[in-house]
Amino acid sequence: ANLVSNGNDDNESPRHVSHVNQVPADIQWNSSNPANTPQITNRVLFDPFVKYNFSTGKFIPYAISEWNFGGDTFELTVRDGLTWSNGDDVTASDIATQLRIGLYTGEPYADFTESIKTPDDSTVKLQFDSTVNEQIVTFQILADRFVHQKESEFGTYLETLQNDEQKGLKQLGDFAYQEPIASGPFEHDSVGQEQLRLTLRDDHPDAEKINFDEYVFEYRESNQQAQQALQNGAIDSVFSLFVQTDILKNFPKKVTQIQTPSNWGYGLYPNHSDPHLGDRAVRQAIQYVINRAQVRDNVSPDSKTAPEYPVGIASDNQTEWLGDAVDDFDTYGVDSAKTKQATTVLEEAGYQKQNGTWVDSDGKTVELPIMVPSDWSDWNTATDTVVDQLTQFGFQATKETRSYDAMLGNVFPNGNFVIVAAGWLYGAPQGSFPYFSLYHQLVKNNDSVTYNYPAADSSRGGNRADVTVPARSGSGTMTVNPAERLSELAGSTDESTVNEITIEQAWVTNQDLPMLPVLEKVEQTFITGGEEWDIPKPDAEVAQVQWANTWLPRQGEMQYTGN
Amino acid sequence: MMSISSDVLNEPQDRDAIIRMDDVSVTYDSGDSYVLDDVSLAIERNEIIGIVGESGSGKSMLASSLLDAVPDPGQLSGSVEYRPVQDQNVEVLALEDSELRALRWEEISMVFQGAMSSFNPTMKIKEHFIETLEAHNAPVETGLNRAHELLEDLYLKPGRVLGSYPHELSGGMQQRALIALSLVLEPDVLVMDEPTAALDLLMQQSILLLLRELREKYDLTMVFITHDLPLVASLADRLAVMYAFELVELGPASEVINTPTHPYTRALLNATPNLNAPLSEMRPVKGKSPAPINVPSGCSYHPRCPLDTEECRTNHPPADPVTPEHTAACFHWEEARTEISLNYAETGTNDGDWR
Amino acid sequence: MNSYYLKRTVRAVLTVWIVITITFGMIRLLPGGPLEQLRGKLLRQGVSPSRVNAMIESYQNVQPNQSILEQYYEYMTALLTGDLGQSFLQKEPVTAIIGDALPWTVFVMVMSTLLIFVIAIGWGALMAYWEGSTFDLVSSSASILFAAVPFYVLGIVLIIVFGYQLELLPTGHRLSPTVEPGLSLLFVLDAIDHAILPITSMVLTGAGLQVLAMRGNAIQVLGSDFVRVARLRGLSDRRISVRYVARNAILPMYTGFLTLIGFNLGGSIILEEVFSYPGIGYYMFQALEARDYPLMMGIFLIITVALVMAVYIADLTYGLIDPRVKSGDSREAY
Amino acid sequence: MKPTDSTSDADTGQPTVVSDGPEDTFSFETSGSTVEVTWSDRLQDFYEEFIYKPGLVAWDDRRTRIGAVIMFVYLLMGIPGAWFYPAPSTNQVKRGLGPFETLDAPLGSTGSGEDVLGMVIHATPEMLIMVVSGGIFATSVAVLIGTVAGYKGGAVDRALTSFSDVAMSIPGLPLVMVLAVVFRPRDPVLIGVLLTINYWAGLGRSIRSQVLTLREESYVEAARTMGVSTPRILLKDVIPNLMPFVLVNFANAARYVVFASVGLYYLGVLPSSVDNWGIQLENAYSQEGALVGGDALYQLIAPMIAIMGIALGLILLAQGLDRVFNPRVRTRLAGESEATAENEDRETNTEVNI
Amino acid sequence: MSTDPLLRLEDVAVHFENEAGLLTDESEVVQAVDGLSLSIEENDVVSLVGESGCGKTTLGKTAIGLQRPTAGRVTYRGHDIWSVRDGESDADLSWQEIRQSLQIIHQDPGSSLNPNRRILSILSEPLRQVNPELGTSERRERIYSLLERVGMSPAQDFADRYPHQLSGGEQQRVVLSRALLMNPDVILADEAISALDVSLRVEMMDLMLELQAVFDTSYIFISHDLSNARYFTQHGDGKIGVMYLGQLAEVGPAEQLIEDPQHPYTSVLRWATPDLAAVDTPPQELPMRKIDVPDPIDPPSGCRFHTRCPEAREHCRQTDPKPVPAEESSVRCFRAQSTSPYWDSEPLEEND
Ligand SMILES: Nc1ncnc2c1ncn2[C@@H]1O[C@H](COP(=O)(O)OP(=O)(O)OP(=O)(O)O)[C@@H](O)[C@H]1O
Ligand SMILES: Nc1ncnc2c1ncn2[C@@H]1O[C@H](COP(=O)(O)OP(=O)(O)OP(=O)(O)O)[C@@H](O)[C@H]1O
Ligand SMILES: [Mg+2]
Ligand SMILES: [Mg+2]
Repeated sequence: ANLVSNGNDDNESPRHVSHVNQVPADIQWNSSNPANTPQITNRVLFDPFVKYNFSTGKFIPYAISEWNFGGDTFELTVRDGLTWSNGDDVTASDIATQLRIGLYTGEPYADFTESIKTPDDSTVKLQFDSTVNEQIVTFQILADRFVHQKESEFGTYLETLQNDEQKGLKQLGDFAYQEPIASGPFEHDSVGQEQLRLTLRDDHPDAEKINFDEYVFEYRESNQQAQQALQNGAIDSVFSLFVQTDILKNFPKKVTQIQTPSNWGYGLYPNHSDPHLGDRAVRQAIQYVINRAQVRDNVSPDSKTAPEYPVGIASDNQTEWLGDAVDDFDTYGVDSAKTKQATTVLEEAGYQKQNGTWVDSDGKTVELPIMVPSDWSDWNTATDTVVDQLTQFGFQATKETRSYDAMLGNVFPNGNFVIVAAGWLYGAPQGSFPYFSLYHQLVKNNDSVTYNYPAADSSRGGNRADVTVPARSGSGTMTVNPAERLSELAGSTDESTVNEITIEQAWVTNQDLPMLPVLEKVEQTFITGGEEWDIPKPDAEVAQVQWANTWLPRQGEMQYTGN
Repeated sequence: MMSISSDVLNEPQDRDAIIRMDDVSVTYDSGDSYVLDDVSLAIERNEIIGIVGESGSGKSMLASSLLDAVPDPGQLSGSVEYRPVQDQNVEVLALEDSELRALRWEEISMVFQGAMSSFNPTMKIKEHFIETLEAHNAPVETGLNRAHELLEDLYLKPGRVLGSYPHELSGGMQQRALIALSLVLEPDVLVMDEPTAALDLLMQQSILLLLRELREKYDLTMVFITHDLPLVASLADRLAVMYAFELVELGPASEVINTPTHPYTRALLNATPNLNAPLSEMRPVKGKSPAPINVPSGCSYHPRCPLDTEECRTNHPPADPVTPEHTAACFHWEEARTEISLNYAETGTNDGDWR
Repeated sequence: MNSYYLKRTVRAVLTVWIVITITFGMIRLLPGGPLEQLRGKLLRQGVSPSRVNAMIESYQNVQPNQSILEQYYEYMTALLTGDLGQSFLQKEPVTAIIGDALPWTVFVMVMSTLLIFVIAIGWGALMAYWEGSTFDLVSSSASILFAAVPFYVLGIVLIIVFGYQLELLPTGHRLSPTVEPGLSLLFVLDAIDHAILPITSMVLTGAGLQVLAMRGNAIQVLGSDFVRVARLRGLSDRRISVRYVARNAILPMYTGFLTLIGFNLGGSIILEEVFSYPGIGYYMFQALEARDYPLMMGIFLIITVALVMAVYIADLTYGLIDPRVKSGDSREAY
Repeated sequence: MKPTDSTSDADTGQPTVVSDGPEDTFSFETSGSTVEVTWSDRLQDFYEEFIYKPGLVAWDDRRTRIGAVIMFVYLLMGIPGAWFYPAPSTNQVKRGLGPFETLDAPLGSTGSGEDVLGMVIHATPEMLIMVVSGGIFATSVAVLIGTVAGYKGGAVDRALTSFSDVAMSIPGLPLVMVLAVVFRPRDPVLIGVLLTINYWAGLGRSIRSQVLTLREESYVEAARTMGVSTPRILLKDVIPNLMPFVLVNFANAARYVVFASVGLYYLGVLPSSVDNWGIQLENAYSQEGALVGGDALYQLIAPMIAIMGIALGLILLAQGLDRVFNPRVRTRLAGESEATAENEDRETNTEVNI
Repeated sequence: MSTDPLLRLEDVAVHFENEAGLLTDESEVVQAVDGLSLSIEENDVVSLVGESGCGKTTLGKTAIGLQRPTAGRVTYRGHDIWSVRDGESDADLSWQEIRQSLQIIHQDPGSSLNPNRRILSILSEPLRQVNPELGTSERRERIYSLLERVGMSPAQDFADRYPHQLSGGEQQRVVLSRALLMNPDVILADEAISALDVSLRVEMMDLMLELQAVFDTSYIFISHDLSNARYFTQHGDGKIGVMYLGQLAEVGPAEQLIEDPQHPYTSVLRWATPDLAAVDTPPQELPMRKIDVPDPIDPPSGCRFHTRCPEAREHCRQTDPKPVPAEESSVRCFRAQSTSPYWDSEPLEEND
């Protein structure tokens, strides 16, 4: 793996070759510039603040060695001995610069952060304008954040931002950071059309845990090419790759698959201003009709799961959060098409079947053109299956494809859809904390979709209205305001309140179905072990992070063993 | 088809033939259609022999046979003898490829129907000369000098013609350039298949005049093929008339013109507009000439002949000597002379005082 | 200046200009402009809408408030100075992206087209020479069969067989990861290694019909009088086949050759996508997906200019290679 | 010289042309027999001219015959086939069946349990419509523009020629992709038209140059001399002579439509809500992993064969179609009396247009 | 009024402008016809003879309104046909009428019949134009009877054929029939018999003359063969015009022109006409100083024939002779004028 088929073999030093799905030369490392930001290479080049472990549900300290939550304050301590690749120490003011820039570029903590201070060289202190839930703060400030905007490089932009926000945003947005100063164990060495070469830094605190000199990212455009490269040993790891069951069978033994929850997956966004999909009965009927297990099996049982309860909580966390209340929730049929229920719901709402097709009380056919990103093959397969299931039931369902970019650009912002395939969870790791996904479903999703759910934020076309659903007790109805309740949760530090609101909003979600969950993705990370690399077992706790191939080296868990 | 193949038309006058054809036939469709039927002919040294016949009567086939160059998939049979000097025989049809290559153009060369298409359109005339000389290992320098001379003889400006592409020359010029090209290797025999058909009369006559001069200058034997009887009449020493893939009459030009014997020849002459003949006496030849697949039995002319008898329908007429040098393949040639009158015979034979 | 050359040149320039204008207008018709695209992207990254709006308004290059005429004027003036604008996608000047990608596309397409014609001429001439033989029959059938395969289908087959199954050749990309451009043997070999499959798929599928065309031409020439006369003149078979048959049979294919190069440049969009070969077609596709107007326009422009130039050159030079035609005659390409 | 007598007609303002002069001395009725032409005669004639004889000619050529048979198979697949054979849907059969395992899915099934053969068959009708509409659009626009430009000459010619010049200079495939994104066409007729949106231009140019020569033909001049109207000359004397070329190019355009549409479906540029072989390819390629694993290869092969088959059919048709309207060939095959003037068959140059 | 001839060409010139070539900048002007006058009467026959490229076809086409003259007038019964065409004439006859009155028969009968149409359809076309009121059956009747009249029977069989199924002679008959069905006043027969076999030419000419009487038409008969022209003209009792480089060298009745040629060029043409009676006479010298025709782009100064004329003198090189009209003829040569500076001029050197 470390030897390149037709490369120069004088390169004796051991190296790890991983996969990148962007043209390396095009990547730039300024995350405030939306063009060509890295998806994986930054995770080796820069150190994460902390790492969320899926199996423990805990944050592991890393570049931030300690953090203290004080209700309306949050204090971070920079890891001792952490340096930049140019030799400078990583200081509190580097971290503060980065967090301050985030105030302007719309990072979520900007909504409640009043000020950011650096009491000393290794401490950063955020002051909030009110109390905030600890989990939320921790996730929003620590998760998925890297030490990557060195003050000496980005300070000037911050200054401009502070003086003239418009100008600053423009300058910052235009700045392409091509030769990054690394904070991680590997530093930028060279880059080309086909590969990015990073070399080990001796002055990184974890450098001695790493016994190979180079971390190389090779560009493979398609899934197939990445699969092949893994298969024939051209690359040693892939951070995330959708591999279908059949192909997985053919992978060599030494290739280890590490599965982590993605807290994200294939669901359907109904357009709530559509006369039919705005009707809860239709949404419920659809949810009843969809046989999620069948969809999962059609797509790939290894890399997808069918969530048990259609609520805004990731499968892994559903039982944990719902507790005993789970019995009240409707599964809508995980592995069957509950057509009887669907028929009942529809007929009660005044729909009827004419010539095998469902029509509303005005005689208008219920049309369900499901829009899906054209080049996401697994979602296409899922949609095909859903369409067939719905068609069999008597809905006039069709599949419509758009390029994902077109969906982002035109379809989502303008609500130009009837029903569209999109992620129904917030995504990892935040998705592990129900607040984020519930908020995503009920109030404000992060795909900036306009879908007119009455409870949604006005920026999504809703008006944060109350929602009335049958009471969980089984009789009567309940009316709540999801937006208010969730912000209550966000500001609450009381665990029972958090639990109560979570169950309540999950119930609302389950009954009103603002989105229709279908599948959940299982992230597939691949690392080659065998004789060359010493790596932990796939289900080892240490590997349950995003992404193992960038984390294990730092932990000394990915060692080069031989030729 | 009746085959009286012993009818070598000019047996009696076989004095010094340079080419002798014996029983030459060309068939297509694996022998089903004869497009040249048992033709025998001796071409004498230094003569100009004119071969005349309607379109499709097999004239071009005869010409191609002389060089064993019948277009595929034609089958050529019989014998063609070439006699470079007296008493030396070369059987053309039996030659090896390389020998044939040497024979063609060096000994017998040919000018085709349609000069326009005989030159490679992407090459200058000069290159045609050079490559021909090189192909025959002839010295290029002297060859080109000869070409210059030939072109001048043909009233052309050598420099301009040689430096031109074919399409830059007029039809008449191309035709003359082609004649020069065919003579550049100093052949003994020049076979010309309708060399002037595409030209107007003035150009045709001019070229004929030049050919006559060339013959004198270079001691050539010429075979001149045309469908236009009057055209060759004054050029040729002897005339051969073809009808339906056979020779029907052969004799000295003046005899064939002044005292034609075969009914077909007579009809043909009567059909030809002539400056001197009285208008009322011009008569078209009745009927149509046969296609190669269904040639009438017996005398192939009998369906159109006013004199046909039972004999004509069943028997193939042999070549009958009219005079020692003049033969006709007809049972009734004597009657023909009286029965079919000629439209110009009576009028003055010397009306040429306008010149 | 010769009036024909002048006229022809003016026409070529005019054509390019009209095409630029048309495409400029047409591309702006696309649903979802680049800013909406960008908005979506920013929003997805969690940037708040108000900030997104602020960012977008200050965004350079395309000012949505500018009238289309002003945009057009600016684009044209920039174009005259060789500036094709900035790509949204890559944050790089379009000229830089094209400059980087074009040589690879040209390499693959010119090589393919050349090979197509070399094969067509040689093979077609042999088939004509042995017209009616088994060789001719088999070759004709094979030509037709190959012509029935779209190049991308053959491309996929080749990728499967030589890339994935036999693992003899790379399945895509311009170069191996370790090889960086430079004037080394390694680079050249590696570039060829990566271009073999794309070129093969173009050549095998493209040659079929050209072979048949050449065969037809050659048969026609073989039957012409001047070839017959050349044989009688005793010219060697080699001279006849080269100077007479080949030369005259190739003539009608000449303009086709040049125009095919231009045409194939347009086809690179599918080929390069199949082979993930980052040439201009590949970037064109990316740009189309992302509504990256400047990049799209730039590549469109390059391909158009290539097409126009190909036809232009064909028109101007045909008269030089075929003496019968004076440039100025109605005999023009297409 | 005879004194003029028709000037008097002119003076009285009577039409002078249809004078009875000739009939006085030569009667047109001399043949005696009266000729009756009935409608059934005309129908019969039409059948003979446009169906029976072209069919005869096409059938006579081996290549065309094979091509016709292939196209007939696709027609069967596209019309009764798609009508009777169950439409593909997920989980209609077991997932991942190999080919020739069961009669329910003779060519196997996809990973989501769709019958591969059903997918192939149900993609056919749309493809046929696309192919025909694209072919008709490209050739008819080309004929219209080419003939008018070539025949009219002058300013009309210059305008139309510049127009097709520009159309030709726009890179076809990229243009089509842009348009496909703009219009997101679903209607197969529209897709066919869109794909050939500038395909006609090159064709129009070659038709124009052919018309330029045809226009100088003596029989066209004769028609002009007779005062025949221009549209009628184009229709009767010019276009029929272009038919061989047009037919061949119809087949070529049709093949281009097959290639381009499948390619664009494969790339996902055209909306994939319909059945298409390109979508099947894409699905087999990226979803079923036909490349790497090899288990799903059959899912790739089935649509590939469908694509190549129809293209092959069209090419073979094109190889011989030029003869269909060649009067020499058709009279020979219809066993009518043979040529007496010249013998050679004029074979039209089958130009290759990809 | 009745003094107007059927067709009259007055000082007609036709110049073709060629686009500039690759190497030359200026466009070239071919003077195909230059300053030429001619008239054609009812039931007339006018033959045009001359070398290839001398402008016979161009003149013919100009006469029947297929070619627009660059200078001069063409009048039909006294009306300028191009004014009528442009709608500038107040004559009470339409362009359509003129168009139908002037017809053409081409040299190559094969190419003047649309290979894709059956004879019946080809012959229906003129009837459609002239007698649009005829029904299908009537049209067929007329066509059949005319076909029989021109010797093609059974007509029904012939009518059902394609042109390639006819022999050259038959094709030419169809072409003639087509022209006649238009009921024209003038038919231009451009080398109408040259492509036919020698044996068929007389037959065709006879047919044409026979039908002239029936259909009441005039012929403009183009040929490069003087003997054919003589046969046709003499039968039709008309005139022969000898053309040289776009000009009429001599016009006159057939007999007179052939028996007593006035212009040296006419003599040359006579020389070129093969003479069966002269087989035994030894060949003559070329009666010209050059074989090739001068380039019509740059015609010689003075008398256009002077570069080849055996009789040319210095005066011919400088001055263009004007046509000298006689009783029925006209000659464009100084030698036809008894008093002319020509007679005092020096003969030309051999190489101009
Ligand atoms: N390749 C061929 N296959 C079959 N028949 C042929 C072929 N070439 C010529 N013929 C036939 O052979 C006969 C004689 O042809 P040939 O060319 O010798 O006639 P010709 O007298 O030269 O006529 P023309 O005056 O038209 O040149 C004709 O009937 C012709 O149809
Ligand atoms: N359309 C045209 N454009 C340019 N030049 C022309 C055109 N038509 C004829 N010419 C030229 O005009 C001159 C006279 O041509 P025309 O066809 O009238 O001659 P012709 O006497 O009929 O010759 P031929 O006997 O060969 O038919 C020739 O030099 C010819 O090249
Ligand atoms: Mg011949
Ligand atoms: Mg002419």
